[in-house]
Amino acid sequence: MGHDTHIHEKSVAQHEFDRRKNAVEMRKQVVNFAIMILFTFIAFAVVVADFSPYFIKPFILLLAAVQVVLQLYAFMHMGEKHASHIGTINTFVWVGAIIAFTVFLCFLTIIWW
Amino acid sequence: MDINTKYTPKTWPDHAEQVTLEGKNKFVGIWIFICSDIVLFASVFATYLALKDSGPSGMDITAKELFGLELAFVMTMLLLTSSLTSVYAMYHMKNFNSKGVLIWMGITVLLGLGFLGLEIYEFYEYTVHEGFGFTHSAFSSAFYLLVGTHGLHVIIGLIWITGLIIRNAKRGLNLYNAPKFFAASIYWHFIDVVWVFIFTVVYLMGVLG
Amino acid sequence: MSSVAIGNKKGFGATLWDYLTTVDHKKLGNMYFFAGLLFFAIAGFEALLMRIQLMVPNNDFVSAGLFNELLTMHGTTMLFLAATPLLFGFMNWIVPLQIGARDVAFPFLNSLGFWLFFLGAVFLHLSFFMGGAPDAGWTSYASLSLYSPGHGIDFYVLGLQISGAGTLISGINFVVTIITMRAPGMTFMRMPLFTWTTLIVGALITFAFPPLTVALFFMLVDRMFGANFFDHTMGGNTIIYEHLFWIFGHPEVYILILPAFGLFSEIIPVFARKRLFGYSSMVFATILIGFLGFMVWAHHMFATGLGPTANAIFAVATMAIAVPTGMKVFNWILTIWGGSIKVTVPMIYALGFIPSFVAGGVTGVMQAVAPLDYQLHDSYFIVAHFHYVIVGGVVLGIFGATHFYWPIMTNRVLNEKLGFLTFWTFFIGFHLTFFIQHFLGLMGMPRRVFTYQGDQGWDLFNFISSIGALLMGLGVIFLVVNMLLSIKSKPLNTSDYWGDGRSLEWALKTPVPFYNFKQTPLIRGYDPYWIEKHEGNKEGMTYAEPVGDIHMPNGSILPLIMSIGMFIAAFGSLYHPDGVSWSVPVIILGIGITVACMIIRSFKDDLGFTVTKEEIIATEESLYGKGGNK
Amino acid sequence: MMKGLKKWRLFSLLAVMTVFLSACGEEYISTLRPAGAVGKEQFNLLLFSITIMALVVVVVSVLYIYAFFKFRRSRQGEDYMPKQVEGSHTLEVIWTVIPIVLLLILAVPTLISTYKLGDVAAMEHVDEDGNKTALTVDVTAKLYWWEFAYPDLGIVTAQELVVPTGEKVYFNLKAADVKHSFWIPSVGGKMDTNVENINKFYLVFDEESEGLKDGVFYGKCAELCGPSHALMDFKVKTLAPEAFDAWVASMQATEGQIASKDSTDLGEATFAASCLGCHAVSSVTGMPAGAAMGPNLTTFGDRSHIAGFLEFNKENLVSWIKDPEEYKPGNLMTGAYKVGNNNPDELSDEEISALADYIMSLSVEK
Ligand code: HEA
Ligand code: HEA
Ligand code: HEC
Ligand code: CUA
Ligand SMILES: [Cu+2]
Repeated sequence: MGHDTHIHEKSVAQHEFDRRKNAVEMRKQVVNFAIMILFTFIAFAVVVADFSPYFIKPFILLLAAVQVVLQLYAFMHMGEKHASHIGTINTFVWVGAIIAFTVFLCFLTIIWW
Repeated sequence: MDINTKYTPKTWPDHAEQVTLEGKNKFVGIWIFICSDIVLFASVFATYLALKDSGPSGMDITAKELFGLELAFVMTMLLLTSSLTSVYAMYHMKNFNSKGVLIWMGITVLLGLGFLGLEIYEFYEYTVHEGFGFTHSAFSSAFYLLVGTHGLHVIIGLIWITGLIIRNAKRGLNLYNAPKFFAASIYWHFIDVVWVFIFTVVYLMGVLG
Repeated sequence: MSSVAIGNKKGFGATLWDYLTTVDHKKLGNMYFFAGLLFFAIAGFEALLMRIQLMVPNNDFVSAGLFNELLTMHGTTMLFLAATPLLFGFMNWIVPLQIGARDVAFPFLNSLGFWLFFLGAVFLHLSFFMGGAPDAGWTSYASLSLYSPGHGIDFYVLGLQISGAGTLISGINFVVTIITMRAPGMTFMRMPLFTWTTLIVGALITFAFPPLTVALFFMLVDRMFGANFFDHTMGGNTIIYEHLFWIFGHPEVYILILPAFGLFSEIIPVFARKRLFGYSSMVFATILIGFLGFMVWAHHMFATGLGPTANAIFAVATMAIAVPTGMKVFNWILTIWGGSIKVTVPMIYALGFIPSFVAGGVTGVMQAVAPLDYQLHDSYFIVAHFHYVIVGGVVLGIFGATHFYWPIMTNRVLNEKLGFLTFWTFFIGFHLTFFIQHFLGLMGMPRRVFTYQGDQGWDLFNFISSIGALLMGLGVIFLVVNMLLSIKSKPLNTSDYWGDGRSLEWALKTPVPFYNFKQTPLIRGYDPYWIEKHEGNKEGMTYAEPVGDIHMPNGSILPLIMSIGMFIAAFGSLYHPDGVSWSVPVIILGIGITVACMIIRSFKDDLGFTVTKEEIIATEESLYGKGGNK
Repeated sequence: MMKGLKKWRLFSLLAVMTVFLSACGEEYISTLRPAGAVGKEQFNLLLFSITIMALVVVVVSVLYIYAFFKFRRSRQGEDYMPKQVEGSHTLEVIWTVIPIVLLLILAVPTLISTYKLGDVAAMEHVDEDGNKTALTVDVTAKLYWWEFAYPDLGIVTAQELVVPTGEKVYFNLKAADVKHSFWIPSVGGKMDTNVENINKFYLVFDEESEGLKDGVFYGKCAELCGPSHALMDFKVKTLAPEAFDAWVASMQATEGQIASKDSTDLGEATFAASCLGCHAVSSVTGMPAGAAMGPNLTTFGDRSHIAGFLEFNKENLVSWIKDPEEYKPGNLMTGAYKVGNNNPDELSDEEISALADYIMSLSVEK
C-alpha cells in the first residue's frame, strides 16, 4: 500500500490537450444524455398514444435496455479500457445481469401459474 | 499516499480516483456492491410482477387505475438530469476544479431531493386519498417495497453525497477524497439505472394494465 | 501509532481491546475460526439431542416443540454460523498470504463483517432464553413461519438479516481483495486454487445473499409491520418465498463446498508432492459450478407443483452440475496418481473426502431425477444426501485444513496420533450415522419428525444412526482436546512446516508478523514457493521491492459499536408487533448509533500508519532472533 | 463381446440391487415395495439411477484406491520426486464426455416420466351424460388431519382414504392453514398441498390393502407443519372396484344422519351437545370441501387408528378425548370443550366413556 504515487508535472501542451480531451468527452456525455431524454419521451409518448400493448411492451422494454446500457457504458465508464480492473468488473456486472434476468424470466414463465 | 500533498491542475493525475490502491479498491468495491444490488432489485422486481394487481377477493384498485404518468414523468426527468449533473461534477474533478465538483454535486443533491419529495407526495396521495396503504393488499406491499427500496437508495445516496460535500468543502481535491466522489457518482448513476426499469415496468406497463 | 509491541506479553485488558478493535486479517481469521467452532459445537450438540430423541420409537426425551426448535437451530447454525465462519476463518488467514497482500482491501469492513455476523448469531441464540427459538426449519417456509406464534421466527429473520449483512460485506471484501491486491506477477491463472474458490465464493455471496435478504425482509414486514407478501387471503403468495429462499439456498451450498474443494486442492498436491493435475480445468470447473449453481434452485421444489415443464428443465440443469464436479474429482485422483503420497492427518482427511463426497454427490444426481424425487423429497434420503456432501465434504475439509494450517495460524502443531484417532472416530461415526439414513428415507421415513411409531421397520436403523452420531461427538471432543494440548505446546518458529509447501503462504516464517511479508514477493509462476525452492533460492522468495516503509491500516472500535447498534435496533423491531411503546424509539436508537458511527468514520480521515524500515527489522529480530526472517 | 459383457454386468448388478432393496422396509410404507403403477415407475427410476451411480462410485473408488496404494511414499522412497505433470487433454475430454453421456442416458427416462406423471388432462374427461369418467378426490390438509372429499360422489371422509384398485385416481390437493405434503410412500411420490393453489396429480393403487398388517397403507405428511407434523399420518384403504362401489353406496346412505341432543343414548346426546359443531356424523354434509372444523366421524368405527396414528381401542379413545394435547401437541381440538367431574358444562368420565362407545359404533361397513 501507499508509496505508489509520486507527483508528476504535465507539460503545458499535455495539460492543454488533456483539458480539451475532457471537454470533448463531456460534450459526448451531453449527447448521451440527450438520447436518454429522447428515449424517455418516446417511451411515455407511445404509452400515452395508446398503441397496441403487444407493440408497446417489448418496445419500451427495449428502450429501457438501451438506456441502461448507455448509462453503464457512458456515465458509469464501464467501457473505459484503462480504468483499473474494468474487464473483471464487466464480467461481474454481466454475470449479475444474467442471473437477474434468469430470475425474472423464470418468474414470468415456467415457474408461475 | 499523503493527504497533505497539494496538487495543481498540472500535477493532478489522470484518473486521480484510481491511482492509489485505496482508490482502486473503492472503484472495484462499489462495482461489486452494485452487482449485488442488481440481484437485490431483480428479486424485488420479480416479486412485484408476481403480485401485481393481486389482493383480497374483491379488491378494486388495480395498477391501471392507480398510476398516473405525469408525476412519474417529472420524477424521471429530475433523476435523469441529476445523473448528468453528477457527470459534470466528475468532469470538473478531472480538471482539478474542486469548486465545480462541489457545485455540481450540490445540484445533484437538489435534484435528488426534488425527486424524493415527489415520491413522498405520491405515496401520501396513494395512501391517504386512494386508500392504498402499505397493508392494503399484496399488490400494495409489493409496490411500496419496490419503489420504496429505490427511494431508500436515493436517501442513502443523498446523505452520502451531502456528507462528502460538507466534509470536503474546504480542503479541495486530493487523492484521498477523489475516489470517494467517484464512487458516490457511480452509485448515483446506478440509482438512475434502476429507476429506468421502475418507470418502464411499474408505471408505463402498469398504465397499460 | 506504530506499536511494535509483539514479543512483550500484553495484559488481558490490552489483548481484549486489541481483539475488539483489530482489523488485522489474521486476528479476524482467528476470531472467525473460534466463533465458528463454538457454534459448531452448539449445533452439533443440538444434533446429538435430536439423535438421542430419535434413537428409539415413541421417545419423549425432548418434546415436539423443542425438537422443532433444535432442528431449526441445528440447520441454521451449522450452515450460517458454523460452516461459513470456519471457512471464512481460513479465507481471512490464508488468502492474503497466498496472494502476497498486506491485508484485505477493506480492513475496516472486514472487522464490521465479523461483528455483524457474530452479534447476529448471538441475537439468534438469545431466542432460547427469550420465549422460544425459531421452529419452522432452516428453510422457514412462509405459511408455517407466518403461522408460528411467539417470537422464534422473528429472531430467525432478524438474526439472519444481521449476520447475512456481515457475510455479504465479507464476501464483497474478498472479491475486491483478490481482484486488486495480488502481488506483482500473480496473474489470475497463477492464483492458488483456494484463492480461486474464495473469489468464486465471494461472487456467489455477492449474487446469492440479496435474494435471501429480500425474502427475509418480506417475512419481516409481513410478521412485524402488517405487509401481505405471503398472506394468501390478501393476495400474497407463499411460493414466492420458496423461490427466493432457494435462489439463495442452492448457491449457499456451493458457498460451503467450493472453499472445501479449494482447501483439498491445496492439501493434496503438498502430500502427493506433485503439482495439482489439470489446474486450468479445475479453475474452469469452479467457475462453471458457481454459475450453474444459480440455474437449478427449483430442484428443491419438485414436489411444490410447478408443473412438468419447470421440473423437467430444472432436473436437466441440475444434472449438468455433476460434470464439472466430476472433473474436479478426477483431477484430484490424477494428482495423487504417480505422486509420492504421504499419509499425514490433513491428507487422510483428503483421502476420506473423495469417496464420501462422491457418494453424496451421486445421491444428489438421483434427487435431480424429478419423478424419483417425488419419493425422495422431504424424506431421510435427503438428510443422508446433504450430510454426505456437507460432513463428507465441508466438515472433513475444515478439519483437514485445521491440521494443515495450524502451524501457520498458531505457530504450533497438532498431535498426529490424536489427529488420526479423531479422524477415524469421526469418519466411522459419520458413515454409520448417515449411510443408513438413505434406507430410512427409502423405507418411507419423512424428515423433520420429532418421533415415529414403532413397527414401521425403522427402529433398528435409527438406533444405529444415533450410535454413529455419538461417535462423531467423541471425534469432535478429541479434536478440541488436541487443540487445547497444542496451544500449550512449544512454538515451532519455522517455515514450510510440511516440507513440501508449494504456494506463497509456506514461504513465511511463523509466527507471521502483522504486516505479513516484509517485502512484497514477486510471483514467477504457479506454485511460486515451490519454484523458488527448487531453484535453490535461499531467501525463500524473490522480492519485488527492497525493504522499505510499510503502510498499515488503523484498528477501530467502530465496527463493533455499529454492530451493537443493529443489535439494539433488532430488539426494537422484534417487539414491534406486541404493540409496546418503546419499540420504535429503540429501533431509531439502534439505527442512530450505527449511522452516528458511520458519520464519525467518514468525518475522521483514516490514513493508517507507517511501519518504518527500522521498526520492521526490530520486529523481525524480536520474532526470529538475530538476522530476522531468512 | 465387450458390449455383451458390460450388459451382463449391468443386469446382474441391477438384479442384486432389486433383491437387496426390496428386502427393505415394511410393505405398507416402504417405497421399495411399490403397490401401484406410479410407485413402480419411480422404483424403476430408482433402480436405474442407482445402478448408474453405483457404477460411478465403483469406478472412482477403484481408481482412487489403486492410486493410493500404488503411490504411497513408503513404497516410492522418501526422496522420490514425482514428475510435475500439468494435466492431460485426452483425459480431460474422457472424463467430461463419459459423465455427459451417462447423464443424457439418465435424462431420457427422467423427462418421459416427468411429463407422464404430470399429465392430469383425463381429470376433465366426461362421458356422454356429462359425468366425469375418472375418480377424483379433493384432499384438504389441515393442522394435523386430512379431509378426503369425493366431489362427484357427494361424500366426505377423513383420516382414512378409501379408493378403488386398478384405476387412476386423481387428486386435487390443497391446504387449509399451512403447507403440508401428501405422501403415500408405497403407492407413489408426494405432492405438496399449498395454501394458495390446487395441485393436481394421480396415483394408481394396484393392491388391495386387506392383507396388510393393519389392513391399510400408511400415508404421511411430508412437509414440516408444526409440532405434530410427525403425527399427521393418514391411512389408505384400497378396495376392489365392486367393494368400493358398495362402500360409496353405504356412505351416500348416511345422508341426513345426525346425532340428537334428545337421544336416550348418553354418548349421542353428549356428542350432539359438545362435538357436533366440529364433527359431522353424516358423510353427505353439503359443506364445501375444506370447510369442516374437525374430521368427519361417519366411518369412525371402521378406522384402524385414532387421530391417524393411535392404536384403535376404547382406552386410547377415552384418553384422546380427555386430553388431545397430550397426543398431538398444537392440535386444534384442544380446549374446544371442558373435561372434569365438577360442573355440568364439563365432560365427566362417564360421559366420555359413553361418547367413546357412541363414536366407535359409527360405521358403514358393519
Ligand atoms: C455442500 C452442500 C451440497 C452440495 C455440494 C450438494 C450437491 C448437489 N446436490 Fe444437494 N442439497 C444440499 C447440500 C448440497 N448439495 C442440502 C443442504 C440440501 C437440502 C436442503 C433442505 O431441503 O433442507 C440438498 C438438497 C438437494 C436436492 C433437493 C432434494 C429435495 O429436497 O427434494 C437436490 C435435487 O436435485 C440436490 C441435488 C444436488 C446435486 C445434483 C448436487 C451436485 O452438485 C453433486 C455433484 C457431484 C457428483 C455427482 C459427484 C462427483 C462426480 C463424478 C464422480 C462424475 C460422474 C458422476 C455422474 C455421471 C453422476 N440436493
Ligand atoms: C454444516 C452443516 C451441517 C452439519 C455439519 C451437520 C452435522 C450433523 N447433523 Fe445435521 N442438518 C443440517 C446441517 C448440518 N448437519 C441441516 C441444514 C439440516 C436440516 C435442518 C432442517 O430440516 O431444517 C440438518 C438436519 C439434521 C437431521 C435431521 C433432522 C430431521 O429432519 O428431523 C439430523 C438427524 O439425524 C442431523 C444430524 C446431524 C449430526 C448427527 C451431525 C454431526 O455431524 C454433528 C457432529 C458434531 C458434534 C456431535 C458436536 C460435538 C460437540 C460436543 C459434544 C461439544 C464438545 C464440547 C466442547 C467444545 C467443550 N442433522
Ligand atoms: C374445535 C372443534 C372440535 C371440537 C368441539 C371437537 N373436536 Fe374432535 N377433533 C377436532 C380436530 C381439529 C381433530 C383432528 C385433530 C388432529 O388429528 O390433529 C379432531 C379429532 C377427533 C377425533 C379423532 C378423529 C379420527 O378420525 O381419528 C375424535 C375421535 C374426536 N375428535 C372426538 C371428539 C369428541 C368426542 C368431541 C366432543 C367432546 C370433539 N371431538 C370435539 C376438532 C374438534
Ligand atoms: Cu402436515 Cu406436516
Ligand atoms: Cu440445491
